[in-house]
Amino acid sequence: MEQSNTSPIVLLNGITCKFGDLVANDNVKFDLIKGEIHALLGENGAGKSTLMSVLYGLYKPVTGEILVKGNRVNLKSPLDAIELGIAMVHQHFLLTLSHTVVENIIVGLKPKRPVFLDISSAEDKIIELSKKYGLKVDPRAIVGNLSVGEQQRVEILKALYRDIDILILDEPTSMLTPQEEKSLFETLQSMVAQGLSIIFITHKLQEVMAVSTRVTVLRNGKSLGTFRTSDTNESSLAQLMIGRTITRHAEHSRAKKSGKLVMEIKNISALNNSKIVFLKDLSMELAGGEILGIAGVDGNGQSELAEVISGLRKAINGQVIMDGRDITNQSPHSIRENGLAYIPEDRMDTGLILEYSLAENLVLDRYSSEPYSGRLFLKYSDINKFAEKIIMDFDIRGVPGINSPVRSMSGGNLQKIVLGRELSRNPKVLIAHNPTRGLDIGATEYVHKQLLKQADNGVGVLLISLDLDEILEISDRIAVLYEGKIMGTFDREYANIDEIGLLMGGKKDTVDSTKVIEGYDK
Amino acid sequence: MANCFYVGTRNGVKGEILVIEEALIVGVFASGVRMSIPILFAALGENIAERSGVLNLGVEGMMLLGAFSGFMGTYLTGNIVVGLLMAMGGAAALAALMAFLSVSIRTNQLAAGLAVWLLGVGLAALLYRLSFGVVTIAPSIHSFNPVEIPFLSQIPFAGPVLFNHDPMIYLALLMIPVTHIFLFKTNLGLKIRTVGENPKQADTLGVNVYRIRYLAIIIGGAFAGLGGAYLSLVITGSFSENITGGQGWIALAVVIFGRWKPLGILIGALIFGMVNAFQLGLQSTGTTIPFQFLLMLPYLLPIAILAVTYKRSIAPAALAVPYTRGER
Amino acid sequence: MTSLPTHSILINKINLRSMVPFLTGGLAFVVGGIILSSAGVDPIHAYQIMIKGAFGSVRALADTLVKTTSLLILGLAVAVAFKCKIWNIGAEGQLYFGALGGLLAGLSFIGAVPILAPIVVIIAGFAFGSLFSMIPAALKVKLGVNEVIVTVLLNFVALLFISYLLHGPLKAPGFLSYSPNIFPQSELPILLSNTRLSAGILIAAGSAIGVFLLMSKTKIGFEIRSVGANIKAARYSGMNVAKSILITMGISGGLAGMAGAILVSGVQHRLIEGISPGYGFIAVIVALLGKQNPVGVTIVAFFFSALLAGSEVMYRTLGVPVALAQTLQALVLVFVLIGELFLRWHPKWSKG
Amino acid sequence: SLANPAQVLMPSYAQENKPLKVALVTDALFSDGGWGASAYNASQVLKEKYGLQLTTQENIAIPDIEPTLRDAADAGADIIFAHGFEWGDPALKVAKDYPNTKFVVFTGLTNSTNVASIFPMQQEGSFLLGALAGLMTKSNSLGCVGGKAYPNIINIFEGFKQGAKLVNPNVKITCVFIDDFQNPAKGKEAGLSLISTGADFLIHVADLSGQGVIQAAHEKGVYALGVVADQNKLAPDTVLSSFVLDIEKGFDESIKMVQNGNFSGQVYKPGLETVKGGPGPGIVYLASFHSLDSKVPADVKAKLVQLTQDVIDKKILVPERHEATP
Ligand SMILES: Nc1ncnc2c1ncn2[C@@H]1O[C@H](COP(=O)(O)OP(=O)(O)OP(=O)(O)O)[C@@H](O)[C@H]1O
Ligand SMILES: Nc1ncnc2c1ncn2[C@@H]1O[C@H](COP(=O)(O)OP(=O)(O)OP(=O)(O)O)[C@@H](O)[C@H]1O
Ligand SMILES: [Mg+2]
Ligand SMILES: [Mg+2]
Repeated sequence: MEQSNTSPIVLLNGITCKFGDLVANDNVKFDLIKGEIHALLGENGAGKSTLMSVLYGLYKPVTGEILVKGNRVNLKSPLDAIELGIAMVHQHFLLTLSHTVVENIIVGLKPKRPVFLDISSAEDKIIELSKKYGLKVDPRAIVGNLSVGEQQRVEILKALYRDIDILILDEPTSMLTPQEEKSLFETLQSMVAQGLSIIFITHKLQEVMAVSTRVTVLRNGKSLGTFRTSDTNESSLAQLMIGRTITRHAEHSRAKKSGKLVMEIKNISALNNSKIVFLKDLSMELAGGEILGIAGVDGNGQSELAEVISGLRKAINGQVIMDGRDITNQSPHSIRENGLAYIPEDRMDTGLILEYSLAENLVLDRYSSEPYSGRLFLKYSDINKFAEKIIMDFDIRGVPGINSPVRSMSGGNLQKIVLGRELSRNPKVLIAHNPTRGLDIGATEYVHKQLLKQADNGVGVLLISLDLDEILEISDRIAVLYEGKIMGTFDREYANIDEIGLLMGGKKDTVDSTKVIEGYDK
Repeated sequence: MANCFYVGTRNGVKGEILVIEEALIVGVFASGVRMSIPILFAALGENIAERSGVLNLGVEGMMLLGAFSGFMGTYLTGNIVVGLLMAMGGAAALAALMAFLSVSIRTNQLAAGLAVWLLGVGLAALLYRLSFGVVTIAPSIHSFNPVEIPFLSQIPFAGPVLFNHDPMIYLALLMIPVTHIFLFKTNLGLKIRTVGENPKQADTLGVNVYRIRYLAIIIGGAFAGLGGAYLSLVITGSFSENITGGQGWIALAVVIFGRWKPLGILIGALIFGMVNAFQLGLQSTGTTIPFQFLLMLPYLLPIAILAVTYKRSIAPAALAVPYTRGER
Repeated sequence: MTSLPTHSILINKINLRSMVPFLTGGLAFVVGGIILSSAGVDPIHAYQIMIKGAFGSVRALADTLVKTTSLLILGLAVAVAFKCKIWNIGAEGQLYFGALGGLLAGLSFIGAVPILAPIVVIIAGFAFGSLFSMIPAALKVKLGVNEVIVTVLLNFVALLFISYLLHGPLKAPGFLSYSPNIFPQSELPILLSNTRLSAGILIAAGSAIGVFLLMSKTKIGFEIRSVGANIKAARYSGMNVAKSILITMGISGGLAGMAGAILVSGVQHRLIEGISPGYGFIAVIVALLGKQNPVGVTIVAFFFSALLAGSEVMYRTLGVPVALAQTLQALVLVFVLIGELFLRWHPKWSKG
Repeated sequence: SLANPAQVLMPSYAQENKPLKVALVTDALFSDGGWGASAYNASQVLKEKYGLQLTTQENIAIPDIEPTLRDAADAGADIIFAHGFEWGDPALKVAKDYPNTKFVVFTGLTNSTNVASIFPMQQEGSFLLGALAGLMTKSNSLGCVGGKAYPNIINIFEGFKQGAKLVNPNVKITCVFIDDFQNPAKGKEAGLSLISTGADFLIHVADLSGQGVIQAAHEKGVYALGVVADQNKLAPDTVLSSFVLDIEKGFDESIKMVQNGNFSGQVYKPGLETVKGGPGPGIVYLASFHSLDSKVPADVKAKLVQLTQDVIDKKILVPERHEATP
């Protein structure tokens, strides 16, 4: 444990924070030294966000004191925190999609002009800040039209605009491309160089190693200590964070299987929600027993692709053939009946009904068939029996009481419910869209194992993910999606992260074309 | 009469021509403008409340209380401006109750709005009765005289339709750019819109979501009060227990129809007013279409227009969602 | 595993906390008392009359139940739609169309077959209400038009249409703008002689049970609830969302129409303008206060009917303005809503 | 039917000298400045006159008519005045269960042993107004505004048309219905609309909405005609005349019948009367011109007197039509 001589700019002392009976922070001590990047590391639910929300004035701790710049403060609302020079970029962006970048940034500021907005001088200041920190964004753009990376820049600009000294970033990298991540880290370094102090929340070890000066590890709401990053290493941090040694599963050594084609996508075009042609003449093939990873920056047609295959979005052109049958523009129900399973990108928003019990969520797709219902009535005894089985098979934990909504369950366990439902369909094709987003290491590992098991059983798995590491880790082939088109397809052994990164950015010419294999080699 | 318009055969009798005179056409349009004013006021106000994320179904009740308190104010003081201020105050007080229910207590906004509606209807009638008792001749006040705008009112057709009205109409029309600028060009307007779209963002940036919503609802109430007062102070100079006759509900529809923009709301309100005036005009020509079908027009036409033009909803994202700090 | 999850049923546990709105609702009577005194009425006396007017005699109770019949069925109608997140503010108009359907059946020769006749009348009411509700439902499903605005506007249209029929094609011969009486065989049997309490109350009770079963036990109910709780998840998991919305609206409008047919066949025996004094709007409040579940809606419908009946008798007896009764009703509503404040601010009052 | 001889000889109320219990019930508002208000005022006058024990109830919703009647009968009312034709059928039904209570339905057409109806010949009143307007119109165009197209309202307008056409065959009469009795704003727009088509006389049967009609006339400087009550006070320079229903007289006659024990369940159809409280059975009369008296030429006045007498003498028949004519 490291003791610093410099007096900290922020000191949280003995913070305890409760939600009902749950102790989210238990007597936590945390200090931030001026000019450092301090990583706050912990698994899902460790209490990281809660601790920082306390510092940002969103939650009131039960006990404990907060010192900012040496003074004891009483934060009644984020306004108090902002006035002390603290800003927070939240895990889920807090932006108004229908407003412009400027509007998002200046709302709530003490205005220079009492009544009217002063848009043009705000624009000037934003452009100036953009230049200073390398955060390029058009101040007049509508935020909803920006990519996730750009939206994050808006979030950071929102903080910087407020003349802050302390910036809190809550899991900022979860949705960025490798390149965007790199440029974020550069931005952070330049901010520190200009005198800012940064708290960086994450549960990714390599990020801790890459950017932080010091790191504090939280587990189960308790602090396990603060370390100088250079004095520690990934594996010891991981052990602290999880409380056990992790066996990061070895590179899977599956022989390349040439099963028969389970899905063919031929020249598919589709519109996005703003009625713009977003998938353009896209073709690909998927064989039984393989995992095809779709890499790409968020917003390049991933959602549209998954939705077209699953029948949630109309194709305006082209064909989807699954297991020999044309399923183009059929209803989601009949496509599922035809052998599709689908893990959607947002389990809370799409995959589950949070008000429903676990059992009800498990039969969302099959409630209307035997044995879960008769002609009119649901058969709850059979539904419950099924639930019991899935809970066992998929090791779902933390199930709340009878009839209780699943809302209170952790992200990992929620995802296991989705997996349990989808995988128990015995599908021919499985779409897994960002299946490990927001999950901790243990849960991620579990999901990967399940996907591999499916492939081993002959299912064709389409893994659409923003996490390139994940794609590289378990896919047999990798396709890169850019602006609604497949830029190239690699066999994994030829794949190279830099080349994929370039394709993800739309730079096709620079890639050595001999390594790009179009289509599947039968 | 200078102009005659051939409309068609009347009663199926060949050769009998229904002529509509210019005076009637002008009358219909001028009456359409007048009839859209109360709706316009109320809808512009409701828009501000909805922009902050609060759907206030109590517009009708607020208008009615505004109509009463405005009338009372003028009756007691003889001053119509005092009446207008009282109208705004009375309706705003009711709006404050809506704010308390929907913002502080976070009850379902539909329920809160309906409660406010019923209370406004009950209170206005009760207070009127307690003040004046049972009378054969309704007490009345002297209302505004039309203000002819020099030169403009001389323009053929457009002159009498647009520029020969009471001052409140010009105030209402002025409120369209005013509310537009308020919502889109001022600091407070930006706060209101952000609170209606993403209250959590507003909260984390130090905007007091509750206070902004209170303010927006109360401003909305004051506007509804003006709408009500227009009926009691300007059009009739007297109050009656059903003087709003459902216009508050129409104002709600107009906000949606206008897609939460002041200009769209103007168009919506004008359509209602014009269709209503048109059907009265048509009846006045002695048409034999059952009058009930003509009376349906102001309700059916907006549905038809919506069905043709409705694209994706652009309602404020947090509309009708109560906000609680710290809830995800 | 400690507890096995089963389906989440519709009934929220009734506990001490759910009594809070009743207590705060009581406060409304204190405020109402002040208003009564200022209008020169002794509030204690007024409330005695009110209670007597709602429950004090067989006839009073019967009258309360006549109102309960309408409010319960309409409350259920609105609640079913709300469960699917369809804001049906058009129960009033659907009621009138249902009343029309009931009337036509009651006037037609089928209506003359005993026993079967009232059943046909009720079914016709359901069908007409259901059919009328297809306008907002289809506009919502096909074109995405907001149903709140359409249902609100269609209320006005329905009332005008009925007005046209009663002054024109459906006017009874003679002087008055009423429809003719339905055949006596088509009338719902009266349960208590000398009162207006018809078998309609049994239909209402049956509807509550039916809605409970529908929503908690059937496949259709499961779909409706799913679409209401998370329309994206419902679509994703293969449910036919458009079909669910149409079915929901059909049931909702059908129930509202049934309430109208019961007013025709159980109470008025013909169709008149003003056959419903705004029950369709009060039903929205009943559904919301009843937390959209049949038990809650039944309780709220009964108490609201008692409030309506009692306050009407009060103003009739005391000769105070009707507006006073309306104000008192609204106050009760406001205070019940304020009661929710206590439910939120003291989450640990009981272990729920 | 056979009256109880003892009652005929010794009317019970007169004998006991205890105050008569009277209830006035209506679906209208007492504050409507016309229909409801006249009934209310009549009841107040009679309360003073006879020392009645009076209860009044207004704004009864249509479905509540029956329980309202039962409540009033239960409360021991001797006479229930039900103000409005909607009350006719429920009164018949309830009356069966309360043989000791007398029901009087104003503008009703139903009767039984203890139910009587007073159906005033309002169209005879509007006939005179029609003649007045027909004689004085300059544009030969008259307008009517109706609250709803109730048959009795259509009747009134038909009488109006008959009177106008009789004295002025070239006159054109247009009717507008606004479907609302309580909305002066709507009434005003309807009035303005008619005036813009050239009408220079407006008659309304629209209760509160009618006040808006009068206001429109006032604003545009044309004449308005009132109904049911003398509405000149609403706009002394605008309301030329009104036909007045002497509700007081109708109620008074009923009370007298009950007091004298000779109540008889009939449909009474009182018609025109020359002046208020005139000698005949009629309860419909024309209000004076008040301050506008000088505007009405003597020959017009003479013609009106003549027509009144003709109607009373049945020389002119103003039929109870049930259907509107174009
Ligand atoms: N608003 C809340 N209400 C109730 N419980 C909460 C709330 N927010 C967080 N918790 C609980 O507090 C604990 C800590 O949550 P917190 O969000 O701080 O974790 P975290 O470390 O940020 O996790 P993650 O990596 O998933 O973001 C969790 O167990 C969670 O259940
Ligand atoms: N309001 C809340 N009430 C109860 N539990 C909560 C609440 N907010 C968060 N939690 C719990 O906190 C834990 C972590 O919360 P967090 O918001 O980080 O979700 P998550 O699982 O990381 O999902 P994601 O980050 O993908 O949205 C979970 O166990 C979640 O169930
Ligand atoms: Mg977190
Ligand atoms: Mg997380």
